[in-house]
Amino acid sequence: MAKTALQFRHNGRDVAIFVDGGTNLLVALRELIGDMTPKFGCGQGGCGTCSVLIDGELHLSCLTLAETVAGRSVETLDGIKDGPNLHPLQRAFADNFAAQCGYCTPGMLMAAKALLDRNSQPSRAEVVEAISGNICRCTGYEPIINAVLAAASVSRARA
Amino acid sequence: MPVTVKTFTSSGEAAAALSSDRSARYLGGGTLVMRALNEGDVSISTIVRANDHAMMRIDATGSRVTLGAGVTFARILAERDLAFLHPPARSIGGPAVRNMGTVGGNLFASNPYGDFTVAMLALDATVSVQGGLGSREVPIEEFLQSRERQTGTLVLAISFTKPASADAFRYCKIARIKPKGGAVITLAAYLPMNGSRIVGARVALGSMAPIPIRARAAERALEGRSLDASTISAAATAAVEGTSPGDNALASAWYRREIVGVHLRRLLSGQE
Amino acid sequence: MTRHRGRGIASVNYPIGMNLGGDPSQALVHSNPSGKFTVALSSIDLGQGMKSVTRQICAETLGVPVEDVYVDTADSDTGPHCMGSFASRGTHRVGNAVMAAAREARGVMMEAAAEELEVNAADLETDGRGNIHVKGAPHRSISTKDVAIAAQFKQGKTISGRGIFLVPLSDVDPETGEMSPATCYAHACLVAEVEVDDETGEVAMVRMDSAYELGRALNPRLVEQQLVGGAWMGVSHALYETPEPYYPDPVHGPRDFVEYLMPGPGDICPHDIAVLERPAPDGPFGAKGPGEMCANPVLPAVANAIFNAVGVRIDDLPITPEKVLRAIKAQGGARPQARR
Amino acid sequence: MLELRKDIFADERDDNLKEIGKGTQRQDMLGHVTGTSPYFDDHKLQGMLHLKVVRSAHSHARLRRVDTSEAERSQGVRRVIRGSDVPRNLNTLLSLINFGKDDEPSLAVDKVRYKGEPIVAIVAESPREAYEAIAKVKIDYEPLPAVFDVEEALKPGAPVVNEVYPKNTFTYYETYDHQKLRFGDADRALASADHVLEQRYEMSPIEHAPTETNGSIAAPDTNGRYIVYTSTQALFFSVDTCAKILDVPSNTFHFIGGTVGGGFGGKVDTLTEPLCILGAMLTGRPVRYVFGREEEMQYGPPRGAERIYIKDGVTRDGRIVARKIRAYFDSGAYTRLSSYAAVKCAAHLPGPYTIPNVYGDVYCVFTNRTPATAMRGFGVTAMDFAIECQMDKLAHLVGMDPMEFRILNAYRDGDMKAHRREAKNTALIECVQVAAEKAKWPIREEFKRMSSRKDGGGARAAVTPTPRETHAPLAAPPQQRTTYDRPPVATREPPPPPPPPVSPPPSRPTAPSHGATRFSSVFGTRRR
Repeated sequence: MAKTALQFRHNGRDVAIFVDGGTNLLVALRELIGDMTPKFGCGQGGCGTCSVLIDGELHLSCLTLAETVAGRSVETLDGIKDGPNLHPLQRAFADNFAAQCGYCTPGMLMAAKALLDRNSQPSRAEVVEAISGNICRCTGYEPIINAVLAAASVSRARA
Repeated sequence: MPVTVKTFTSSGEAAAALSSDRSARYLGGGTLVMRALNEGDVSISTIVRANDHAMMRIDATGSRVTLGAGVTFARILAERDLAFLHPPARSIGGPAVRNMGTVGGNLFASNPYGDFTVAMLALDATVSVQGGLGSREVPIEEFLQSRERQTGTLVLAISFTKPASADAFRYCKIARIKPKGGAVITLAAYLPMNGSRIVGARVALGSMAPIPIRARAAERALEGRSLDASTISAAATAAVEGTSPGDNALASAWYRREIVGVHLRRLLSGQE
Repeated sequence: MTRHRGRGIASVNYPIGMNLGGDPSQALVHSNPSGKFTVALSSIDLGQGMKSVTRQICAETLGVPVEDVYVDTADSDTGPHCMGSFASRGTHRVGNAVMAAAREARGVMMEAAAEELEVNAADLETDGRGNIHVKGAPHRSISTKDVAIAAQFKQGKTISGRGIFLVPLSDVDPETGEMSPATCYAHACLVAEVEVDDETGEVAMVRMDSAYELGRALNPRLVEQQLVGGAWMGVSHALYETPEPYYPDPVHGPRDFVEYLMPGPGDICPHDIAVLERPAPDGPFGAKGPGEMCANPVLPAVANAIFNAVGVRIDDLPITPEKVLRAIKAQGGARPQARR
Repeated sequence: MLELRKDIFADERDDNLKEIGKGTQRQDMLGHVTGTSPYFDDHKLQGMLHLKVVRSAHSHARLRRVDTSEAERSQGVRRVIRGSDVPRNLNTLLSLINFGKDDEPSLAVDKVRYKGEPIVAIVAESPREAYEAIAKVKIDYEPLPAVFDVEEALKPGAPVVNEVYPKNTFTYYETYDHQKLRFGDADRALASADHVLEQRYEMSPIEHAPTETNGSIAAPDTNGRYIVYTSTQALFFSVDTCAKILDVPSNTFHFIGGTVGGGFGGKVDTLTEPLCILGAMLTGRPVRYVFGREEEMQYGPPRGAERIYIKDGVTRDGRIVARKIRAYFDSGAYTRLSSYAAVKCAAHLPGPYTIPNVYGDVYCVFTNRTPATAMRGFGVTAMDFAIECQMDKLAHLVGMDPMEFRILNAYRDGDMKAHRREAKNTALIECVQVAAEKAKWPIREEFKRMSSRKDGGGARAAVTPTPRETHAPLAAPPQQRTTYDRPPVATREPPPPPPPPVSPPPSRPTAPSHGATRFSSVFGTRRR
């Protein structure tokens, strides 16, 4: 099968892989790069567990043709820590017990990051909107909303 | 057969590739085509892409608005001149889908998707398509009626006349799930006023037929009248006329018929 | 447009475990030479917190800090048998097995400490911070780390324990249904407040107040996770979910998360919860199990609230806007009941 | 917001604990927020193949011919698996506890019994190649009449869904087509009740919808073993089920799981592991079999539907004197776990209330739909819905406050439950009282003072004489009303206190015998 060479930035690092025609970014990240943080939840665009940032914008990696990210920057949950330190959102999710099975957590965190990167002081309604493309079956969303608001208030306190 | 990806710099070449290959699909935002591939649709074996800047353009400066087919909903939401389209753009998916999904792709999204197209229908938009035989302008209603046969054509852009006032265009999507949910029904109304009278009313409905349709009886009830309680009531009563909704996972045909008038009334009286 | 508010209640109990099949679970606990403990299970954590709650049970029983315990689970080569994570059995059954294993390990640890301190093991106690000392004489102390080293390299003892908790299967009398289906019961009562749109049949949640009796909240944060998430699932079951929207006619089944309806983050409502603790005599530290029952009272409470709001009874789940609207139309309009 | 009411039942607890009762952080939280918690699909193996199944297009059909020849030649296909390749192509999950007959093939052979039933498995180099091969499998179906309604399925002449159970019901104790509960004389009590209310309730199926779909990865390991990464909720259930279906010793497998992306009961059925391991056995390569979302929603087992009829007798002052229930579990085409749920459901009757006469018949019915399985609240959720809606209607019928009505009828320590065990450690009354307080729902003083620990037992511990055989129900006296929507004028007098204790206390039922013949207590024992 003919493969296409593909280079892009993955969490700040240049990577080069060969992809089959039609390969989606989720498969490329997980199976070819070995970044298991984005998860497969539906392959339909309905659950958000595969969410990543492409050039800073929230995208669904399962619906992204891998070769369309050539030369672009892809950020996953694996890249949001600051060295050994958790990102404020990760800490807030933990402090608020905003994960149970943990499967939606990577996508939720990326959706939340996409919000806070643009809007450091979101309202509750804005948080609700920001995570609305992500399905959580365990928590009832309330702890997740609280965690995002808490992370925002931490960054506000720092600023 | 493995999937082949063909990327072109011009829309013309892309259109030619698309029309010459029955197994080819044009890749816009990916929400339809990539999903189909993920779910094992083996009828698609060629993906066609075009890096044509014209397809990414938004022209909203004049009275006529042109949206390139590749314009995403997020870009519409970022455009102040297109504030009247923010409600339909915001009603699509969640943030990620709005960053990906395009105006052109939405024309092909069947129930319970395709809400933006309902807004386009109420604006009586024109769809610019490029087929094997060159480009042409197709009224959106005509485009939708032949949508099933359009997989081989490339949509370049969609254009429409900007509403004269912010109040003249109204939109609402009735979804069970908030803030992101599939449509039970979708309503869009364009109510240009001449003095106190509505002239040229257009009402479009989603999920009230296999494709978005115009509610002509409701339009007739509005035409030439002022938007008062009795006009609204007459339009609401007429809303269901000519519709042919189906049952699906979100609601039954019966329910859609029951509520379409209620929601049209609320939309027209500013309650929704 | 008229929206009507109403309140409804429901109270329930829930059986813990699956006695009807025979219900065993096992656990192994052992220490490494630094006095850090591993719990080996084959039980599953599907988000309910199995690893975390058994870790606390083990630490409490051993008398060591929770940081000194790690739970390793679901490896069929290393984890001893467990029926599985279902029937609200995890906390109760696996918790009891871990307690038994930890008690045995603690026994060895105390013997080893006694040998080092040259006292009788019965005179020793743990301080919960990683030390073992003579009762009433805290200065005569040894760390669990030193005990572990001594046990391993000097005394030749394994600080380890095996635990099983078995609820033998219950016979069932075919004629009367006489049986012992469960070992203990959790309880709940929930009040739901809804708002019903009488023109569209749409139901919105306004708030919930509830009381859950769970034996003991081994970890209140984990209990809160279950109760908040479970109540959300209850709302979801009550108003939204079905893979067969026209049951029993098997048509128009949802294929994705747009067609399969579950409340989104914009559909949730405040939920004020009280937790009561009446310890189960056979539960680990009295615990029962909140995982399954938390959704159950929500469904009927919502149905009863809808009746209170508009006077219609919807006896078929899920309670869709269509069913509410049909019922309202059938009775000739909304009939709000006495506000309560 | 969660409040711990330590003041209630404080005398029954020792709260002097160090780790228990603390809101300690989850052991797995750091893994979750960093995306490093290892789910089954996070294992990347060299040369992994992909398994997809061909599913039935019909709800009920005979398979005249299944032609896989073109699929076998399709590019990238490494193996096509048929029913005849499965060593023991008939199983029922609870055979591991010796409950029920083997009734379900891994791959359908002669007949399909629900739409979406697996018929052929394709193992290929890529998912795409597997899908392409699926499109080349030719199946000649002879459609058969199907039955989808539980009560229709029980009628004479209904299509037989599953030949193992020709009456379309699970067989209990090799005798009955339903699970019985008999406690007292419900018909007699109904005849003397002031009001009788009979209602029908139904719950459609419910999908677990875990964010992680069902799946597994199986790979040949050293020394002839197979390593299996799995989303199972019940590790040894899956190990032993695979050992049985594949007819190898259970220690052939090394199962690894334990971190699962939500289950809620939908990952008990060992849906993917047997074929996945078989694929690895037949190709010598790692094989991955993961459900797509549509598969999970439509062909993964749901919480089964239930239809419930309740007939209650209640006195004017609000005491329920009889409850008669007929319930149907819609098991779909195969048993899975519904047979068990029916028994658990019977034991749950009549809910957390002390009712002296209870009569229950619970059926596990086969229909031509996706087999049902366990889900959070299994056997209880729908029944609680029915009972609690019924309680609300009864309260309305007798003109009582629904909270007070529940407290009045609530079971208390020492009462006899309908499954003939003494109620102990009860706390329903306190829950109602606290919920009322939280919701600012006014209840009268005497109801605030009632307690689960007071006034139970005595006459309430008696087992009412239970007729051996059912007799024709007596005609309802004319004063009975059976609607709830026009309540009589509320009687706001407090109800009489519970009956005083009588002595001597009734004899306790004998303890259950262990190791009964119908259930094997030795988990994992396989009968060959």
